[in-house]
Amino acid sequence: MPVSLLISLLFIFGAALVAPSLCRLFKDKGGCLLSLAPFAAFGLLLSQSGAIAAGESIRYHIEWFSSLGCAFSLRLDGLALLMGLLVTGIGGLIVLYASGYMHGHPRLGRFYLYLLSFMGAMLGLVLSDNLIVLFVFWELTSITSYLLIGFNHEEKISRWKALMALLTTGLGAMAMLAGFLIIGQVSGSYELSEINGMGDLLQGSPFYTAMVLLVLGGAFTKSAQVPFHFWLPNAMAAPTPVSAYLHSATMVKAGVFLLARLNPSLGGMPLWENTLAIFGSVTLLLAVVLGLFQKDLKAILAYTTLGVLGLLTMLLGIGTEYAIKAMVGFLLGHALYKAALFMVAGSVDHETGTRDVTLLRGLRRLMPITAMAGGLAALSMSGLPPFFGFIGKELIYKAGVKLGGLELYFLVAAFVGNFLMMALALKAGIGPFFGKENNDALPKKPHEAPVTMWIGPVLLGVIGLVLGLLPFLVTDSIVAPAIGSILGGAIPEIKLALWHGFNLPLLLSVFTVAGGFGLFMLRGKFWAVADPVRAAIRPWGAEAMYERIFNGTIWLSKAQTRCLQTGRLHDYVFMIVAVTVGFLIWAIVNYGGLQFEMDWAQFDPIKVGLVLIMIVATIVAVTASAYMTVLVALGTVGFGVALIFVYYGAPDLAITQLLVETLTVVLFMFVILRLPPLKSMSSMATKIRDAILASTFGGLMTLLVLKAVNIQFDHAISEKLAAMSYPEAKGKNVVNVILVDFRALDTLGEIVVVAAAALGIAALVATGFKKKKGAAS
Amino acid sequence: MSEYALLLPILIPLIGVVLLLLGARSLAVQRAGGVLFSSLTFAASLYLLFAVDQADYLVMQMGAWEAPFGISLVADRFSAVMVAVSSFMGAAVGIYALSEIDEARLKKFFFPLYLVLIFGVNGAFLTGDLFNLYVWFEVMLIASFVLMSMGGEKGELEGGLKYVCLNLLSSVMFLAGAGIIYGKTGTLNMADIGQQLMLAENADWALSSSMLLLVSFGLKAGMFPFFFWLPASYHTPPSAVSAVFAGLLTKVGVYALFRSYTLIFMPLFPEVQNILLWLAILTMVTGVLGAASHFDMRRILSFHIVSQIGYMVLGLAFMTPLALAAAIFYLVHHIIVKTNLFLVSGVVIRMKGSCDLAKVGGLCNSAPWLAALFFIPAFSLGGIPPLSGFWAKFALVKSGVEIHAWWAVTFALLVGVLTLYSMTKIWAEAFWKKQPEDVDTTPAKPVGPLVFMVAPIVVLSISTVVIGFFGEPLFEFSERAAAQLLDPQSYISAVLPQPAEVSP
Amino acid sequence: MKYFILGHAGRILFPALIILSLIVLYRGHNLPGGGFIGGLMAATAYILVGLGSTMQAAKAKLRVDPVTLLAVGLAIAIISGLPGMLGGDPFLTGEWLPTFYLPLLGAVHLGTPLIFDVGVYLVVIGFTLHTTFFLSELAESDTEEGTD
Amino acid sequence: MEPLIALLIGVLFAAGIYSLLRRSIVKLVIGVVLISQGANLLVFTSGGLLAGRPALVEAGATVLEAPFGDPLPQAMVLTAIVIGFGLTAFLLALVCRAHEAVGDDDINAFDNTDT
Repeated sequence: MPVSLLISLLFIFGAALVAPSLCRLFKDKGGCLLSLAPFAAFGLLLSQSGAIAAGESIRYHIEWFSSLGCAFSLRLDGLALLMGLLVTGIGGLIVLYASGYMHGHPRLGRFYLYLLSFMGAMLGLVLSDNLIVLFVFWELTSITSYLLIGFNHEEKISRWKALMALLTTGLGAMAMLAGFLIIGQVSGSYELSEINGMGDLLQGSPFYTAMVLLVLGGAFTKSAQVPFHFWLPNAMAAPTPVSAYLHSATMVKAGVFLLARLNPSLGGMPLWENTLAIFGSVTLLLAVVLGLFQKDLKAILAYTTLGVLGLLTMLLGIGTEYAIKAMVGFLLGHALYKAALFMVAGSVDHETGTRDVTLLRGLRRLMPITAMAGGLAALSMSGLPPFFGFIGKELIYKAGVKLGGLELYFLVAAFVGNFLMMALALKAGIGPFFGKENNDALPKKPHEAPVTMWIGPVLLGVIGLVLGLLPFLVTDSIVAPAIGSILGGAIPEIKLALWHGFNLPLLLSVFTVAGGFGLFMLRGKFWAVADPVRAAIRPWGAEAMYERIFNGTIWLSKAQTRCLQTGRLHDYVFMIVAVTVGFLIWAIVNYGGLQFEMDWAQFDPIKVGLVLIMIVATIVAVTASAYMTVLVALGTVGFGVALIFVYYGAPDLAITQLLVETLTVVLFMFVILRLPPLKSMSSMATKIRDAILASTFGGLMTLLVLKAVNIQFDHAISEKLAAMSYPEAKGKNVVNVILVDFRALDTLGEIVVVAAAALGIAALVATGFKKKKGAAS
Repeated sequence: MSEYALLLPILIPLIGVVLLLLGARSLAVQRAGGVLFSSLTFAASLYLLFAVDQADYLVMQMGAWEAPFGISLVADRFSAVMVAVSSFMGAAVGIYALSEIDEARLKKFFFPLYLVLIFGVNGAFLTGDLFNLYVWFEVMLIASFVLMSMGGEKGELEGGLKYVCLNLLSSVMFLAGAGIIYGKTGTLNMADIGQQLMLAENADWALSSSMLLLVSFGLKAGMFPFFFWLPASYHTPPSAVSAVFAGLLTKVGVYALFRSYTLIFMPLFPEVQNILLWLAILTMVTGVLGAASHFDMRRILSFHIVSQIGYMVLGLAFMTPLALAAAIFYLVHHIIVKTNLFLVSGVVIRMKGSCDLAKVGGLCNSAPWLAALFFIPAFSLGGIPPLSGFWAKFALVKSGVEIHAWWAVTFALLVGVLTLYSMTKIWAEAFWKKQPEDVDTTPAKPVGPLVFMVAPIVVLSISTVVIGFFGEPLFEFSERAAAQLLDPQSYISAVLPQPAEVSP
Repeated sequence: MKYFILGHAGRILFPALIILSLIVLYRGHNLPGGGFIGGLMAATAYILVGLGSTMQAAKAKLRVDPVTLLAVGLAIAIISGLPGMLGGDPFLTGEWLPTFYLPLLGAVHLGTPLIFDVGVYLVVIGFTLHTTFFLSELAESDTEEGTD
Repeated sequence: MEPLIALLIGVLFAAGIYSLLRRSIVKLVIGVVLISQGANLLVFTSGGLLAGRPALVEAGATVLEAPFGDPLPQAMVLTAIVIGFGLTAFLLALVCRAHEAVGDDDINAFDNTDT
């Protein structure tokens, strides 16, 4: 039923919207109620699994921004089903968990609003069949996770870390968007189900490299691959339920999911495979090594998440059928145990008040159920039989041993990664519960967490165990279809089992377990040097790089703004006029030509004299320092203009000009005593610079006028107006007829301008000019 | 008769001006009239929008003088949608002003001047005559000058002085450019100028004068490197005034640029394409960096106007059907969102006495509804889907990718991230952070009930969301409008019915 | 002394200027003149009175608030544009009464463009005087202390 | 005659811009006045300068006989003069008021709203 995809989304977004009021009504119980929504969605998706296992896919499609090529299309296939079940299933448990963890929090309703919105976005992301819809949900996960990471927003550090996650993933998303657009342009469609069939077209395109790199920009930032890994451990600022959710099933998997999604269309080329494999393996190794030096429970888990993301990316890059099998198996296993471990860590934190693993030990007696859940999850993560994690790891080694030559590096990386990860798993999941009790050193007296907080981890831990024992429960219905989607073909026959006989992968597993356990026992050694090591590498780390870029941008913005927005009007005028001069010169030199004719015969001595007087007066007006001189000079210019109007047949203009000039002088006189004395404030050099610019501009205007009057000018319209003036408009003064009839709208606008100016002047004067005291002049 | 639809968005505010001036004494009349006439204008503008969408072009030859002898009012879809959106803002901010504009300003004829502003803006969108456009610009400018400085506060006056001087410079360049163009073509009708340049064998001689208009319009639009007046002044007057300025004034400049290069100077476009492209890019970048450097809500928002103008001009510079449609969509989105953000800043000031981010905080807890109302426009501006801003940016970037304008696309996307940064800065500081203890900001005594300020914000926020979710009709409309812009010949034949009468 | 002269000159010139402005307004359609010029002249008449004595006197002489003049002027300009619309013509279409003859004036064309010009006339007076009255306050608050 | 008027226009523009580039705020008013004069003259000139004949239909005639001064730019200039007058008056009041509010006549002191 295609519409069930939409319904499952609506369940979750609907729950998000009602969350604040529900929590106000039912207080903490609200969370339990709200968890029904994701569970319902989970059920709805699960009910479709039969069809998916049969090799079908379910597509829901409605038109949206169709002129932009964006339809709201959702599709449930194997991969979407797997991810969708994780998102909703784990999501439901997280909602439940949060109702205990956030018990009594004043902003609980808002928390659920964000969390469920995030969940909805994530579900939409995995279900979308259109690149643009996928991007929409992708950005929604970014912004909702921003709200979640910064949930404790009174802390400056929370805000900073939330911003870091947002900017990093946001930057990647922009690259990804560009990549999507290129894909869309090359393929002519944004529908994933269509694009996936066009692998050859895309890979043959000259833009292939660009689109791969851009899409990887998005995927790598989201899935925290080196060098964008730094935001992920920082995202721990979020409340623990959020971390558990973001890091297990959702946010960080989005990038890997995207890569898997596009694998059929973009994959298979060396660029794709090598980039993924190399970046993935580096991320894996870096993450597990850094993880060894962490003391914070959540930080340890965060680094293992990073490692897993690297591993998944690497497997995708290797790209063989085995590798993809391994990847899917590992993805499923990881989601289960990582969510459980985070919730356990949250419970421990919640009950003891600390997450410092050097303090936490021996809690198993006080928190037995949590301890059991932690143990189950940690063992699954360690890849010990009979847990599902073991199957995942076996698959990886199996995939690895098929490699040869230089590619063996990836097997080594996987091996190293795995045994370090096991050490970390034990450190986080087992360490706090075993050993000697240390309760006095803890900030709070611990006791068992409430049922809402242990049900989730226990359930997930048990599922990890059950699936390990009975893998056929998911093999055909969920895992195989997912693999099929990633490989872009039919659903493969696969068989997951704990026991594959004595072979190289088993040997590697044994070494892994031995190495991991050994390292776990030595954990104290790493703690001893943890702080100095972290401090030492920090300046070279990616986070420091981020800070440098961030601060650099701010610095640049300040410097730029200081340079441009100086606050000095003359700088602005200078800039504007200079650019105008540049444009004009460009236009004239390139296109206008400098030639024009001049008729020297027409010069009439009286007019020449008039113009010369006006030029002198103009210069006096700008240079004089006494108001009276300036006013006389301005008046001379004004009256001179009026005379020019008279000479050239414009009596209306001349009279208007005379009256306006007179009134201007009168108005000037009213305020003249309020004005400061005219004085020169600029240096001579500035004046010369300004004079040069101003004269250049003036010269260009002269040139433009000369060019304009030079062009053979067609007076057709004026002549027609003159001809119509009396017969049709009943007026003999053509200028006036134009003003009140032909172009009366101009005049209407103009009287509105003067009316508004009058109101404005009155308003300004009325805003409390001080009455001047003391004798004036 | 539907031609009268053209007239109403101009006539109604003007009648309002007259009546409010006559009813000067009563503040109640001023308030009621301001809201009534701005709302009526909005209704009329909707009528215009529908009429134009039916008829493709509406033309009214003022005074019944056939073009190009009189002044033509012309509306194509682009004009009509601009009128509709700006009148929408006019009505929304009119209501908002009820509770923000104090008595002193009302007595100084705030509302008549406000209506003059709407009158000027609508006139500028609807005129088909170059000199008449100049007049509309002046109407709009004088109204905005007065609205900006009428409070007489120091900041208003300082900013206002720069605003006035630089805009007068722009007006003079406009006048000079228009004069020279008249000198060369003998006509002022935009369609006629366009036709003459198209028919001319070589229209390059018009380039120099078109540069004057480019600078003039660029200055009004707030483009790099002419935008200085904007960040210097927009944050100084009351928020209602800033909001309506932010929404409308620069957009008139953008509109004029669009008109210039799709109609008046169409044949010159290839020569200026690169200039426009790089000016647009620089506008985006300098604007967004300016915003990043500031720490006051309204200053940040002011610089963002500049930055966003760059996107719109970018659409013009691309000059493909999709790019123009995207730019028109962008304009609509941006007008709504930017107005709304300034309105929100006004509520912040009302609550906290300041919108300096160093002095305010804790709004997320003390006024979560306001947080939600800020969140929508802010993250729409930041391009977060599925809000309106995302589609605007997406369409624009898509059009850039289609013509392989890689630099422009790169900068457009990077600027998007920085825009998001600025919005999160406001969000984190004003809403998330705790209210700083040691600042003394006492909110001024409120003028009217809060509901008049919040209601417009709610309406505008809903519009943003609706455009985001159901924006396809608007986008299709933008595409139709863009198609008209790319077909100046049909504009010309709509305005000049008998081209034979006009000598080439 | 100079105030005396200006005061008397203003008082004497005032009616003449007002009448002149009206003539200029009326004949502007056919000869140089019109609403702007007429309006500026009429305003000058009041300003002369104001300069001769005080602006208060000029205000008193004007009787109406300049803002009302602005409003009425704008209203007249708008209204003059409406009659054409009744006949289905666009805004601001000129409509003319049949020509008739009056003693002194001769052939009289009366039409909406003239009425429009009256609107312009009033607005220009309103603008000039409103501006002058307000700006002159700045000067007067100075000179009162200086001269008294 | 046009070259000379064109020169005058150039000088007016140059002087206006130069004034706008000064720091004393009063110079801004002077600059705006001059530059407006320049622009008006430019528009006037762009119609072509034809000496002598105003665009008035002679008594008894019904149609204007060429040559006459192009009336269209004249009407534009008239509009521009009046608009310019209004804006100049407003600017004058603004400068006055701003001078008093800021207490300085150096435009460099008017930078509080920018930085």
